[in-house]
Amino acid sequence: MEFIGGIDVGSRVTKAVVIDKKGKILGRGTTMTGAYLAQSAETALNKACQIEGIRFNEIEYIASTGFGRYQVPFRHIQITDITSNAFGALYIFPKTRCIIDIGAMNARAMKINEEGRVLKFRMNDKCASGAGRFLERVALALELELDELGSISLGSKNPQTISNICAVLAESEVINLVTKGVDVEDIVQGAHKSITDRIVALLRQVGIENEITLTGGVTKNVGMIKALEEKLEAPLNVSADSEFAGAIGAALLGIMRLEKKNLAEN
Amino acid sequence: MMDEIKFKYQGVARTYQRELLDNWYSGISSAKEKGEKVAYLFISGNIAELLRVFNFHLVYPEVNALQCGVKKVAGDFIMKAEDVGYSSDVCGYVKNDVGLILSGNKGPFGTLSPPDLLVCTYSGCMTYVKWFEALAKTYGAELFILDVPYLREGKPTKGDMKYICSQLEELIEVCERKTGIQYDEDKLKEILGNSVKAEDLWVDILQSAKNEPSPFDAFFEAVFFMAPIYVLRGTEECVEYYQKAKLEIEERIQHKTGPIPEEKFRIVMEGPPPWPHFRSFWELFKKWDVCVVASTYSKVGGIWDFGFRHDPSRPLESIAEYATNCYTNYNWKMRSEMIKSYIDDYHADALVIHSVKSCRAFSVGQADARERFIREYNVPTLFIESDLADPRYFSEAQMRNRIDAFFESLEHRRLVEV
Amino acid sequence: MQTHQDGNGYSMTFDRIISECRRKVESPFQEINKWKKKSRTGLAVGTFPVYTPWEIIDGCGMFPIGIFGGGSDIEIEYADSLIQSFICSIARSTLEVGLKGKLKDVDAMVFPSICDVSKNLSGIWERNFPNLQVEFIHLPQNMYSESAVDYLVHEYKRLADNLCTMNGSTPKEDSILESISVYNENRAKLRELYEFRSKEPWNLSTLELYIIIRYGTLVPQSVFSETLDKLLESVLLRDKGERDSVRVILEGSFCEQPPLDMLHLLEEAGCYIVDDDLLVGYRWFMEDVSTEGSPYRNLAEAYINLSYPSSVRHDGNRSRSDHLLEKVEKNAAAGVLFCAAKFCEPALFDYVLLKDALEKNDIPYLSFEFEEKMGVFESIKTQVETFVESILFFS
Amino acid sequence: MIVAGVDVGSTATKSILLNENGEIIARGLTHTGANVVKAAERVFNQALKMADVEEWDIAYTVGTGYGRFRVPFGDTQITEISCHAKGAHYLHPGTRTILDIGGQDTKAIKVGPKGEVIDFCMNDKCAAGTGKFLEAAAKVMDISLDDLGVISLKSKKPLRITNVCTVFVESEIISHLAWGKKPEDILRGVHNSISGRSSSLLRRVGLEPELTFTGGVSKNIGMVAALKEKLKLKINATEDSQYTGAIGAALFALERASIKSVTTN
Ligand SMILES: Nc1ncnc2c1ncn2[C@@H]1O[C@H](COP(=O)(O)OP(=O)(O)O)[C@@H](O)[C@H]1O
Ligand SMILES: Nc1ncnc2c1ncn2[C@@H]1O[C@H](COP(=O)(O)OP(=O)(O)O)[C@@H](O)[C@H]1O
Ligand code: SF4
Ligand code: SF4
Ligand code: SF4
Repeated sequence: MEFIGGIDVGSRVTKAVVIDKKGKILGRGTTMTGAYLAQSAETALNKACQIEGIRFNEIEYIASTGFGRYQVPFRHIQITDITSNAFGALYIFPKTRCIIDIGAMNARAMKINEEGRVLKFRMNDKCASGAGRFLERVALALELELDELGSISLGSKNPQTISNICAVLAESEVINLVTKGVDVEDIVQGAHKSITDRIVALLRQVGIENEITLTGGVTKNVGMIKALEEKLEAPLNVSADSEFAGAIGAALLGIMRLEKKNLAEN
Repeated sequence: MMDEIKFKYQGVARTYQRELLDNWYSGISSAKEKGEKVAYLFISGNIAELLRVFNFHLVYPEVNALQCGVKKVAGDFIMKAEDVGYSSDVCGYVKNDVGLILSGNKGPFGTLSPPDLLVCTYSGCMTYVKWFEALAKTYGAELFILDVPYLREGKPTKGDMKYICSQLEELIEVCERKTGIQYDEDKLKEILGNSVKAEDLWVDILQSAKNEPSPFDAFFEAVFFMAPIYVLRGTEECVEYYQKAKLEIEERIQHKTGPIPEEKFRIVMEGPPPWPHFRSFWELFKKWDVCVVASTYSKVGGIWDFGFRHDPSRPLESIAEYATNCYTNYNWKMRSEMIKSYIDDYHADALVIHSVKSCRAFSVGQADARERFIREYNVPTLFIESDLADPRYFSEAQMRNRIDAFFESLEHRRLVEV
Repeated sequence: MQTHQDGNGYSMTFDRIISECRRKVESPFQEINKWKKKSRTGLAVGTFPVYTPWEIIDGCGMFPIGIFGGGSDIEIEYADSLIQSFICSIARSTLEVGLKGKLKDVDAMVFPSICDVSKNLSGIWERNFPNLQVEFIHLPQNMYSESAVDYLVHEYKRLADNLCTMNGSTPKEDSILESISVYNENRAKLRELYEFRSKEPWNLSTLELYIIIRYGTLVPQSVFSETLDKLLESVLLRDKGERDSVRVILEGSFCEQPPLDMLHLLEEAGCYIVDDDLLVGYRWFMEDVSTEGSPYRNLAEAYINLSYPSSVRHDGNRSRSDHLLEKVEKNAAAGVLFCAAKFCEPALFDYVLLKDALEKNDIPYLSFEFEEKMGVFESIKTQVETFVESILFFS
Repeated sequence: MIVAGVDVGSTATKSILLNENGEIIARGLTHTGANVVKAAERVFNQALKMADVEEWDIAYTVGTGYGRFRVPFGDTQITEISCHAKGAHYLHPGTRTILDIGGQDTKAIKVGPKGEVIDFCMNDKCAAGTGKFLEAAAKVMDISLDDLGVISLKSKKPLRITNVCTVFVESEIISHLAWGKKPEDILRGVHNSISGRSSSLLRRVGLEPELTFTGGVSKNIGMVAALKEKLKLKINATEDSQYTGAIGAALFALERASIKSVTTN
């Protein structure tokens, strides 16, 4: 049995999955993205392999995605995060037509058809203000852990708007608010709302359709999910695999390429 | 109690202005039902008089946009326009208008009737053309571009005048076709007669700011005072309005007072206001007892204080000349000379340039002008940036910091110089 | 000379010419003095895009040179203080070129009325370069008016007269007519290259084609004509092999020059650009301009009737989107890359109209923005790759 | 008589005490952190302790910096622009131009012979080109702020850093590291990028010697060197540069206090 690997080298976390040729997920692995992307990719894939005791050389085809996709020397193909996240999301939620992907630096909104083809997409490319890093910065300024951010924000009754668009400068605004005596949960929720506004704007530009799936690291943040759902007035698809959507999509697209290749060879 | 007797006309100009605009808007709202014709046009170099001959209701999308700004609904409209593909970097007025249309053309001023004719005077900006191209597509309405050459040589050339006049003649045919009303030159002359009266009065008001203290804020108040001369010019109400407004101003002069009674600094303002934050913006200046004694924004529609008047004896020609004679159709040499003359004639202490992202017609050249005024003319100049329509580009804290620092330094310099 | 890597001497010639042209394009303002001395009047006239009438300048015996920003090797140091950050970079960078003294050999500068930036830029130039003659021409926006041609004839004459005051000469209609015919010839050759590229995009890349056209804005037309002949001959012998790419139209970069690396990247990412609007200003007539009668009138009529549509010209909104759709069909393109200069309002406004037309016709498109000074293309690359994947993986 | 100046910056809060001769008798410095008021109190107390005086000994206090309105004990508030001008004039009387790079903003100020502000420019709403930008670089490379400048000076082949966004620059640095580029070359690139932005800000107000470099980033010798190279100009930067705003504020306090004492006597 041969396997296919999908690696998503994100700016913060590298995620990998191993699947079989039927598309069944056999293992998942993550690691913090270090300075040496190739190494991070290998580590993540190794972790994914370990789950079912697969050996690295049993992997027939490797597809990389994410910002470091070109820095994976052992890849067979690289695919952009947009294509692969969309495809991965469709695999997890077959009825999804819109996808929001929020990583540390980038946020993207996509619209796909039933095949998983990306029809339209928008991304923030000029400024990091609408992405996960914004939340990380807020957490830092408030001396909170990333994990608690979401649950804290849920406690807010009176969210405070954060007007600064800069992910970096928002930090001092947050500090300002603290001194004004604004409750921490209100600030945190304000920060979530601020990102939500930016992301929903991206989504509206591609056109909102049911169902909407959220992918990327922020899926681990309940506050973000809630804020998005409120703004969109619609439920969001989220699963434990959402974080791996990019890696899964890459692996599945890898199968497609592999089949094409084999077809061509035969 | 004393004040009430002393100030018989206090607030007249503002109240009457509101009343006039309300009436005007309700005319626009009901036009469609009544089967009356509606023309959309722009403020800069507008040819309202000619359209009035054909009894058009006149709609100025720029005025709608600024109303949305002041009423704080612009942000939502702008976002709606960005959803359908407008870039975050283009003129907010257009996006505001597109958002308004997408929301059923319902603004804080009521519902607007759709246009039968779009008249785009290309004396403002390139954006005008793009704006009405979009409206023409949305409404399927006829678009007439009245091309007005930029004053590249300081005044219109003979060729320019011929070109504009013959376009006006072509426009007359379009209007006749649209309305079934025959062009009537006598009627036009009569309308122009009204324009001249209002223009004379308006200039008197503008120039009253030469008094110290100035009875009138030529920016923060002027933006309201100027509305009738742009949207109702040629009507009798418009003349009446400026008569009343002038009484109010004269009364202030008589009592040696004005919007800033303890006037400490007199400034010239260049650039449009940040509409969504108009009040707080004014407060930042009031705090320092600053009065704006002349502004360029109050000349966006037309410039009369250097002598131009409509002329009933040469109707089309004077309309053509007027079309060229608005601030954004001036080249930068003319603009700087104009600002410089304001600084001198109105005894201003400083120049404040408010640069807005939305409007390249205004803002390209402002940074250069800043340098020119500081270095060549030695006029203290403050340069601040935000937007005229998009509330997202205004940061009060930053604005305050700059304005405070600037007037602090003016104060300090006065001390040092003594 | 003797070693032919691919056993194909002609193709080597082509590559060599291109690399020479590229050198010129990358440092565009070095030979102004040399070329202007060879002109009849010894004067050089800088031109800002888009529809500046080169034939008139050339016909007045002056050397017209395209000043479209600073190219890749100029760092912005001075212009920032004169132009705010939210204005397109060509304005800033063109000014920087001047402030850095690189245009000391230029005697006049002509700005056309393409947009608010260009309009007001002329005033900034007047102040900052008092020794330079600054001309502004207002091109008509009302193409339907009976008097538009007459007006433009006046405007062109005014330009010619004003330019000639620099050396006290008078414009000669004959020599302008001659220039028109030279430009006609070169434009015809460019059209041939465009047709070739549409047929065999793998044998002529957009980067190469762009370099060729841009080169033509930097040298005298006689020099350009020879270069074009050689290129036309040698390009036919190229044989580069077709790749698995998507045929697209590039739209929106009609004024500011995109970074050369970006043009390269677009094709690297899997696109064949089969038509574009790069430098439309230089090749702005769809047919030859008449060389009989009054040159001003011929040029004016051509501007009104024969210009390639672009966002800085009001033709009624229908024709611009129709023109794009025609381009897509004629070139059998699978999609459109809408690539505008950041902050370029004419292009960004048009995007909305064009995109609606594309959507109605089910033509995939992608939109992104560029700046002259951008150095990282990661995000553009990701977007273009995604676009290509969305077509390649799923077809 | 003793007066105080407190500069509540977005990143660091500074205080200065002056005696009636305008001599600095104490300094205080702290991280601004989450509580602006506390930070102001902290530096104020630091300075009191250093000078060995009590709060009631202070005749007048001027608050400046972005948090100036929150300094509870300040008698009055003055913008940091005026204060930097005054402070720089005090430290280097020949100053005509000031470059202030703080944690979150950068300003260029042109001053007259008496320390009066003639013109100023600031960056806007973006952390590009500020101390934060350097901090971000330091953080991803795991280098302390103090070493940043020193290391950058070793560079022989500076890289070109193209991202201006403080967040995106992190990934640019990571990818440079991944390609095996030398830390010093990356850092020098980062410094050059800031000096480029600063010099364009300086040109906006018109750069005239002497140039005084103030704000926390002026402690970074790499930054001083990068600026020198870019501007080809001597640059005033001293130990007290970070305190310039606080010094200016204290000088204003001294003026006000003298007026006050004249009117009350
Ligand atoms: N445990 C967590 N709890 C809450 N939010 C998280 C958590 N982990 C990551 N995030 C959020 O997700 C973002 C990173 O997402 P990720 O998709 O891993 O980024 P990338 O793909 O760019 O590496 C962070 O910026 C953060 O906002
Ligand atoms: N020893 C140092 N070496 C290099 N940079 C420093 C040092 N100390 C402080 N800084 C920089 O100075 C900045 C703070 O400057 P400061 O002018 O005090 O800030 P602000 O007034 O804006 O709060 C910090 O962001 C940091 O980058
Ligand atoms: S505003 Fe902040 S997040 Fe945006 S580009 Fe600037 S530094 Fe980056
Ligand atoms: S660009 Fe300026 S003048 Fe033109 S519509 Fe917009 S705000 Fe008005
Ligand atoms: S790039 Fe666009 S905005 Fe800039 S000068 Fe050219 S046409 Fe005008």
